[in-house]
Amino acid sequence: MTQDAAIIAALLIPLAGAVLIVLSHRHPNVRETVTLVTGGALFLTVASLVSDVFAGASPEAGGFVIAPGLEITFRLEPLGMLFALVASGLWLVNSIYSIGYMRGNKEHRQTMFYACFAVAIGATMGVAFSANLVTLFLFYEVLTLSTYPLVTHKATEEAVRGGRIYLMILLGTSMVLLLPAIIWTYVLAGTTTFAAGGILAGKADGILVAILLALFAFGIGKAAIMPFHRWLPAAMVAPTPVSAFLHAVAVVKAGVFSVMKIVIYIFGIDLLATTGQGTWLLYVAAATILIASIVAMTRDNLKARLAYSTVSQLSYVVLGAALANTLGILGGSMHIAMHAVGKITLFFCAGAIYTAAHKTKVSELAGLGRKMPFTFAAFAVGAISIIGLPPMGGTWSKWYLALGAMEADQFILVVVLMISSLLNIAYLLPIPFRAFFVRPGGDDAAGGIAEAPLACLIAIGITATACVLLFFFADALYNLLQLMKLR
Amino acid sequence: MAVFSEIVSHYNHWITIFLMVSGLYIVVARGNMVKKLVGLSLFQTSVYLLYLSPGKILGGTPPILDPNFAVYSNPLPHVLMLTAIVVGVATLALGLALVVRINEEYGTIEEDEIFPVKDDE
Amino acid sequence: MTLEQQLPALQVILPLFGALICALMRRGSLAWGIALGVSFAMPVISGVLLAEVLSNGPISYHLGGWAPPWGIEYRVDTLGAYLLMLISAIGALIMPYARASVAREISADKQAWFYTMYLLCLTGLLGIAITGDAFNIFVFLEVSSLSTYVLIAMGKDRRALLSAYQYLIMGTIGATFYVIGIGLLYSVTGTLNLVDLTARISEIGPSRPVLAALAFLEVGISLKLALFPLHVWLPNAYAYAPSVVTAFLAATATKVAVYLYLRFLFSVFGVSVVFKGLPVPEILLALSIAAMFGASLVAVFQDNIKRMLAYSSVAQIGYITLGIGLANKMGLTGGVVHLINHAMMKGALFMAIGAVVYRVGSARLEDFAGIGRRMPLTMAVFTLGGLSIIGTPGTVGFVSKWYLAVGALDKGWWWLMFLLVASSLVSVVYIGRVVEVIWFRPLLHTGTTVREVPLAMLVPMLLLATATIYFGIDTTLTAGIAGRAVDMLLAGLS
Amino acid sequence: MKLDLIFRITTKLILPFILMFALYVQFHGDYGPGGGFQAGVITAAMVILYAIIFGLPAAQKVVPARLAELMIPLGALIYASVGAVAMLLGGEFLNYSVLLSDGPHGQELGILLVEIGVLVTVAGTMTAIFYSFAGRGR
Repeated sequence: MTQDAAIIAALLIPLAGAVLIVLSHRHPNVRETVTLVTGGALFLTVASLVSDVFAGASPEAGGFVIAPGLEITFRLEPLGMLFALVASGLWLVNSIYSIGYMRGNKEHRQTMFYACFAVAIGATMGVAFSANLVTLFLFYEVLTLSTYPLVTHKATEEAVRGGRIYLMILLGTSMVLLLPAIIWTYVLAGTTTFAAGGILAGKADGILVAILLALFAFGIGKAAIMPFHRWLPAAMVAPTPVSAFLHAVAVVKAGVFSVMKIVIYIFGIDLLATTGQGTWLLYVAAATILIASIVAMTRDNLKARLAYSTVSQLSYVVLGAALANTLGILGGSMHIAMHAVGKITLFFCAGAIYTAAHKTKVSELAGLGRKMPFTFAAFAVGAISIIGLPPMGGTWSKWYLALGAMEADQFILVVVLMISSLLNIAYLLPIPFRAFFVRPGGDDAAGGIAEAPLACLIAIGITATACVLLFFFADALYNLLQLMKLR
Repeated sequence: MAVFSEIVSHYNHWITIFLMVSGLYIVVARGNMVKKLVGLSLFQTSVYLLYLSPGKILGGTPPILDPNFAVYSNPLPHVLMLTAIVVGVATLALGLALVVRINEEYGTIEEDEIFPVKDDE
Repeated sequence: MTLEQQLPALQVILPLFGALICALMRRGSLAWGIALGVSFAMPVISGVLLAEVLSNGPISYHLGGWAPPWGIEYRVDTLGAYLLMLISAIGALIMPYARASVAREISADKQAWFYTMYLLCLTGLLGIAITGDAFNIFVFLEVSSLSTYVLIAMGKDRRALLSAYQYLIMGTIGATFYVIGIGLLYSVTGTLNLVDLTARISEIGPSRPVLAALAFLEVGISLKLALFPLHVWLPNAYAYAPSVVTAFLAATATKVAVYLYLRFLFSVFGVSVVFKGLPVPEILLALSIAAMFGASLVAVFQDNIKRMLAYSSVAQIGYITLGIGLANKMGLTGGVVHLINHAMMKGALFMAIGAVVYRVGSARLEDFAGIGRRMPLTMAVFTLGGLSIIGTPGTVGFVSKWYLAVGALDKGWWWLMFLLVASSLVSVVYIGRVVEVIWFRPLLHTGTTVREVPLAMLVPMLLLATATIYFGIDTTLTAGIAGRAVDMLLAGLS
Repeated sequence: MKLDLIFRITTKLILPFILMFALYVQFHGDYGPGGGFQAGVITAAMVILYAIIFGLPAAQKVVPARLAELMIPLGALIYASVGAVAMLLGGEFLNYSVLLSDGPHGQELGILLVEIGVLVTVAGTMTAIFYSFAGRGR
């Protein structure tokens, strides 16, 4: 397969999968097989491109003009490659997990669920491969819309309300802030194509840079910078595989990936560094990191706690982008992968707990570790990775972020990162601790609780292992990201 | 004085404007549906005058070729207004037909009696 | 003359003949057959005309053999052909859909009359787009309007009568204003031919009678166009008319009025008179923005979905007039392309609603509860149309919005761009409200009669919905032609 | 009623003259003021007068409502067909010159035919309007 054909294939495979899933709606086994085959094929297709990227190629596809400035083009570059690899890999794992979860909980309307999932991963690939802002925006919106039915999957009053917040914040920010920013960029620069060193350099300066950056940063609601983070906790009503998809695989990652990409290829780190118009974003990100961590501590609902943890972690990536130096970008980009693997493990565990024990609150977990040792061990692994302690992958991204902050002479941010790690410990580690070492209350007859379905456990095992592996093989990520043309 | 003669010499336009405005006024101010239609007709009638009066040329005759005459009135406005009259008649007929049907359904043709009637959606 | 040379006349005469023959029929199904045949022939003719105009320039047809400017001229140029294509395509899509829907909503003895009126309306709309004579436009305007009043009055609800009456009063005032404007122009220039008028007005310049004529014409056409705040007739008319009529009118009638607007503002009066003599762009911009927000906000609070979409139409017309008010290449292209884009999406939406009315017998929001499970395809059409209204990328709505926003920024009006995107946020609310109800509420009507509509109704809807996606990605046929029409309109702007 | 008698007799007497006048207006349209519109209205007036004096049922026996309704499209169809024939003969729509080998005479013939169409439609329309209003609300 040639490179550009592989790019197109990566977009079409999920779509074809979605169609096949709908067609096979009467046969659940066939349908699930289609999902898995789609996932496998997608991952292989994406993986086949890795060697080309390492060889320094940046294959292009598309080039379809809708209107002046509206162009659909795809181009592969290292950051997009990383994102596509992480998303497609985790989606495969997530599909395995979904099958266990959905069957274990006997959810309804599973066909629509799997079909929307396939469309959403296709859109994620589109975001990852986009060569210009317009393509990015197109798939960004498709991602929002295709995940909306997933969020409201339960069709209860609460789910619909959550979906409403989800849709209004994501669509609202993207339409009112992101789209004008794109149009403005187009009118200023005459193009929206991502280019090394940025396209706005020399076209915009002074306060206009800050305004555009604000439009982009807040317009990408998926990056969940405060105050546009409300959709993440609201989306917690969704089934756990969806939450995993939102928090780890695709949606939030598409958000921070877009921020990263816009900072690097639209503004250019030099423009931000020399004008200093991006500094405010550092503080907003830092504030989001701290506030979200503190809020997470107050949440008893396990998924809500994880949601606020995500809000906080996403701002690490934004922080890395806003630092606008090589190390910051490296750390932030790496954190996309590290956080994805860590957070998906945590969500898988939360889902497994729900499937096996129907418990959603942290305070109810006491003693469960004895019944579900594997799940909680994996939880601990994921938590340590999120906190950023060796020997888990999360260590490296935080390390580079801290270095980047030092290089930018922002020592206060180093302190923020340290405090945040402490807060992470405070809200994550008590969960496995309580499960393993606290005796359950006398009346809590936890009899009959066993580990979750096998499909779930396999998925959890894979991601937990990945957390560890990423610590030892982080140099692969490092090498890949070194290929990024920042200037 | 000049202003006065200016005003008087355009008397045809003043009549047109008077008819136009009074027609519109009736449409707006009356609640009776038939009266509204009468106002509408009056309004349309003013247009006929607007077209026809400039079409008359002083000393002109009907535009049928005749070696005895050299100046003819402009026939085109008449043709146009014939069409407009037909359109007006059609509109009036349709309007009245609607009013008849409304009267059958609601039992009244007064707007302020009909609009308070709330149909269940 | 060859058949091809006769096409401009045939475009108008065929539906006229169809209407007359339908009037002789007593059986509704026979009349439907005639209307179907005529409606299918229309896009073929306008397609040939469009191709001809695009390659060889404007076509002129001298009615009765009388040369312009004395005789009536049928003149097809890029903009006119574009509009002809729009109207005839919508007509052809509506007709297969119409049979079942009309049979459900209109009593058997009136069906032949229904198709007569429909074809007359089609005649009028096509005639407006094709004729090059100002007074002839009035005649066609009234042909289409009078038949529209009748079509609306055929609605089942007794409020249809009131809406038709209301529309009749407003529409007649609008048309009369139009004739007054034409009369003033005629008394100043002595011609009714549009091309001739253009030449003579540019000689006269912005004198007082010309400006008065402009004002009368503008108000008159605005009434037909339902420009905010002259839109009060539209919501009721759309809400209580038979479903087929609503779909047809929403997609075509106001578009024709917009065409008149473009024709008079840009080619007859010319940019120099319009933009220097009167504050037309400023007024248009202000009213458009008011429409975009005002009508959208009202739409949010409607319980009848047809009415909701009608208010949405008023708002969408605001986008079109916004493009006219911007009067630069990108903005005007956005307005013109939104003509056809809006026709596609509103056509699809109203047809989907009509399908529900066909099965459930109501267009109230609560009757839509959970209906997505019984009529998934129909509701998918509705959802796609809704996404297009919102302006999601990948749909036609986005293309229009992009052009308009770039047009606004080209003028340096960044605030206008923000207003534009903010107003589409309001549409998220009213579309989202319906989408939630149809997909996520428990099913209200559990009877077995609630299922997908017959194929003849379904296929046109699906075609339109597909078109909203297709033309959102490949815009050579929509924005491409619109761009050429705009070049023609803006030729006078230095 | 005695007065009624006078009305009836007078009406019967003048009906033919009304029709005659209508036809005069119709055919004199070539040379002076007149034409199908006026003639049609006068013809309809004849029917309406008859209906007023002798009652609607009697009038509808002479001119059935269905006939009046048919006359409306029929007249228009005559008009349009003349135009279509002109098209078939190679001219533009409604170009009467091609109807006969001699242009001006073709014009004359065309206008005559067209005016007949107008007469039929207008007479039909006016009668139909009268019928539908008079037939209601009793």
